[in-house]
Amino acid sequence: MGEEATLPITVEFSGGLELLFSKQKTHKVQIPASDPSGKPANVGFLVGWLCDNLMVDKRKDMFVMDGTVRNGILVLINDADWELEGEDEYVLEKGDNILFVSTLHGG
Amino acid sequence: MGEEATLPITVEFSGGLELLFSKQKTHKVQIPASDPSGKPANVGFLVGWLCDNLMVDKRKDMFVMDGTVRNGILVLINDADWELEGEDEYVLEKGDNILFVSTLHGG
Amino acid sequence: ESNENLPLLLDEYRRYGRQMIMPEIGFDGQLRLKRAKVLIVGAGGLGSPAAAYIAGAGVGTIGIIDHDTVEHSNLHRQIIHSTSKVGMSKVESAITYLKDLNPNPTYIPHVQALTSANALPILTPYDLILDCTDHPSLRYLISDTAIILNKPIVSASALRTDGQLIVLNDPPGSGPCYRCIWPNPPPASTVTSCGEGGILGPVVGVMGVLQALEAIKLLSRPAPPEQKTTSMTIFSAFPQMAFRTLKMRGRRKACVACGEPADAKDKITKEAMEKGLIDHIAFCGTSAPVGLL
Amino acid sequence: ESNENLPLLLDEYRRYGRQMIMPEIGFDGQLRLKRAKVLIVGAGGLGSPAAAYIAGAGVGTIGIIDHDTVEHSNLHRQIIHSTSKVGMSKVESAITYLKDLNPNPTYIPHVQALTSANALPILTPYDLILDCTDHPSLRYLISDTAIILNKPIVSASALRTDGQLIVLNDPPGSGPCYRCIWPNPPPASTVTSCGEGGILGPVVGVMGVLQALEAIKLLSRPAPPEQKTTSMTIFSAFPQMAFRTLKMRGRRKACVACGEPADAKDKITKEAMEKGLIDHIAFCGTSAPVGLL
Ligand SMILES: [Zn+2]
Ligand SMILES: [Zn+2]
Repeated sequence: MGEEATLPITVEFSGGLELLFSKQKTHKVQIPASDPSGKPANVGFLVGWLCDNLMVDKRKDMFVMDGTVRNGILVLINDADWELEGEDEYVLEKGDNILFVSTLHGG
Repeated sequence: MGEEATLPITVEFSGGLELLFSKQKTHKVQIPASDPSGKPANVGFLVGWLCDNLMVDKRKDMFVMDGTVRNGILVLINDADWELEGEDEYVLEKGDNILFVSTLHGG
Repeated sequence: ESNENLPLLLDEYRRYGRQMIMPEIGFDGQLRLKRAKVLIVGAGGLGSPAAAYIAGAGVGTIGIIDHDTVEHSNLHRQIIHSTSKVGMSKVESAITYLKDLNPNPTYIPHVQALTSANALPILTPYDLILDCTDHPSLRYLISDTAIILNKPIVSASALRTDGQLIVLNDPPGSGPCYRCIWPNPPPASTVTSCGEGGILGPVVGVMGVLQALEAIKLLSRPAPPEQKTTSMTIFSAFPQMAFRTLKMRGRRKACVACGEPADAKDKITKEAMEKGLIDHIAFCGTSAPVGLL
Repeated sequence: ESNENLPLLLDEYRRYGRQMIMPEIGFDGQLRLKRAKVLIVGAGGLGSPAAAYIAGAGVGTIGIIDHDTVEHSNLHRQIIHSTSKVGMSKVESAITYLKDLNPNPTYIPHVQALTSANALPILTPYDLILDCTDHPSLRYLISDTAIILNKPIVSASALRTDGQLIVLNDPPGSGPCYRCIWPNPPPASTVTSCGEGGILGPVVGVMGVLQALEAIKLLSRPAPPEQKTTSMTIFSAFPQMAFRTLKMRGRRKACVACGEPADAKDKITKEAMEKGLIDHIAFCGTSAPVGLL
């Protein structure tokens, strides 16, 4: 295998989601710069990659369902709602900050 | 006169100091890249420049005293206490954020 | 009766002087607060501090709805209740406290649960709704009803060491609603209440105080800002206390509540609500008891 | 008497259950809170919510010092007082409220002003000091006394629409003191009180609740963090609510309170304090009446 290009990004979890990821809120990660088909890594790819490479808790359905982030989790790309940025199609750039927020309901 | 090189920075005021600067908390400014003696612009130069160019309220002693920022005002360079960065000797860089905070005492 | 002709009573000048001398409020802002009617849904960890600061600021009419009674386990965070009120309805306990803090506002008790059947008539008289509830089904119910009635919402939530705050439908007709941000409810199995997950008192407290702040800002301003983007404030108490402001989307065109869904039959209308066709509890897929905490 | 052998009373398990189930507090953290002694200096806009959440959380001993009495103009923000307590000492009013919220802690009233003459004996019994005062001279006095006595301080302040919060001398012996951050007081002419400048209730309220949060975190933790940098949280309510975390300097080597000044005679010592040689009011250059608001 040759060298694989990687992309340094920051992934953060909030609202309790960090419990699925070693109880750690901030992760500096190097992800593959392209997905297996050779396309540049986007947020959709990142979500799968996090399940396979960063998730410690095995209850994947607390994070993904039907191939995407489950209902009740907001995805923020550099602190902006991912719906403003193209959702899972957003192509990741070096240094991006991707924040996953589990919606709280208590009061 | 030839062209003068300028430096784009952000200057912010908090804790009531904004009242001296058009009641505006955030100012994007272009300051001269060097002081009159030709040295690169530092925070000490910026303080004087703000008095001459951005201050609307004429009560300068609410902002400077004895040639520097008066007691009770904290200076933050990119959100860090200026004492960690060399105080007024800190040489400004493009895109720097300089925040002046007037200490509050009420409760 | 002569007082009726004065815009503010002498007692009100004394009480509100410290905020009226601020240009952000002023005399006109104080009058707007006095004329305003706020409904606080939930007199628990969020509703307690929110109600205290809203009453203190002189909002003229304050309604409180909650079906619950005061318990010992509430008191580490529900600071307008007290040990001597254990067993009393939270609404009655809250209003007893608020009347002593500030006797000037009109307090309206609603000792009942908010349901799809009563939400429209209960929310109708108010200008602003504070969502201080504890369950997704109530959050969708409040949002749907407020959209039908054209009212803004200050919504907050908290759990364990974290909190969230967002102002919805502000100004009415342009800002996103709860369904724009969260079109589908989370799986019921992922919903944790403060009773199950725990909650630190000052965490929910800070979110409730910030709700009061947003309410006072919204009600005292002369007009809504021309261009307003919606942001969500998230708070985390550990490891270092941290607040973060997130830029949220605007209205969703196809939103079933505030937009035009592809199939017009999906639209949540006043008529559908009145006919009992919108079941928020079933929508959120829970059979667990729904309470205001 | 059998209760004496139990680490927590049954009532305490009921009250604190929602915070004890959180790993950040737990049973051990709750015991540490129960054993802790906190002094709240100032029962005003900051001290009111701070005291409520600290008492609610079950801190075992809570002292409150203030020389002032309750006035109508306090009540929009000093939410543990009330109209029926106008004219009563703030300390008595506060403790009446706190005892009803949670009868378990021991409450210690200090109905007097904190002065250079009494600060050492008053602060000595406590583990942590909350600075909820209203004047620079008191802020220097509290800091100097806490440094001599080796105690941390949770310090907050607020004015108009802004607030500031910093934890000082934490852990004792390593974090900066008030003089490290502000070696010299501001010119007296630039100091504005809440009475003169105005204050929005939830602004000072949010800072007081955050003081309670920092106090509970500090007192319940098993040990101080190994590497701790000092940060200051600043808050602004307008135009958009915004919090910001600033990275502050550590101890100043030549600090006259916590360091080694070039001239050893400048060092603020216990003996100098006891002999009345440190005049904080003169240092801050004001002849105006100094009060705890
Ligand atoms: Zn919508
Ligand atoms: Zn020092």
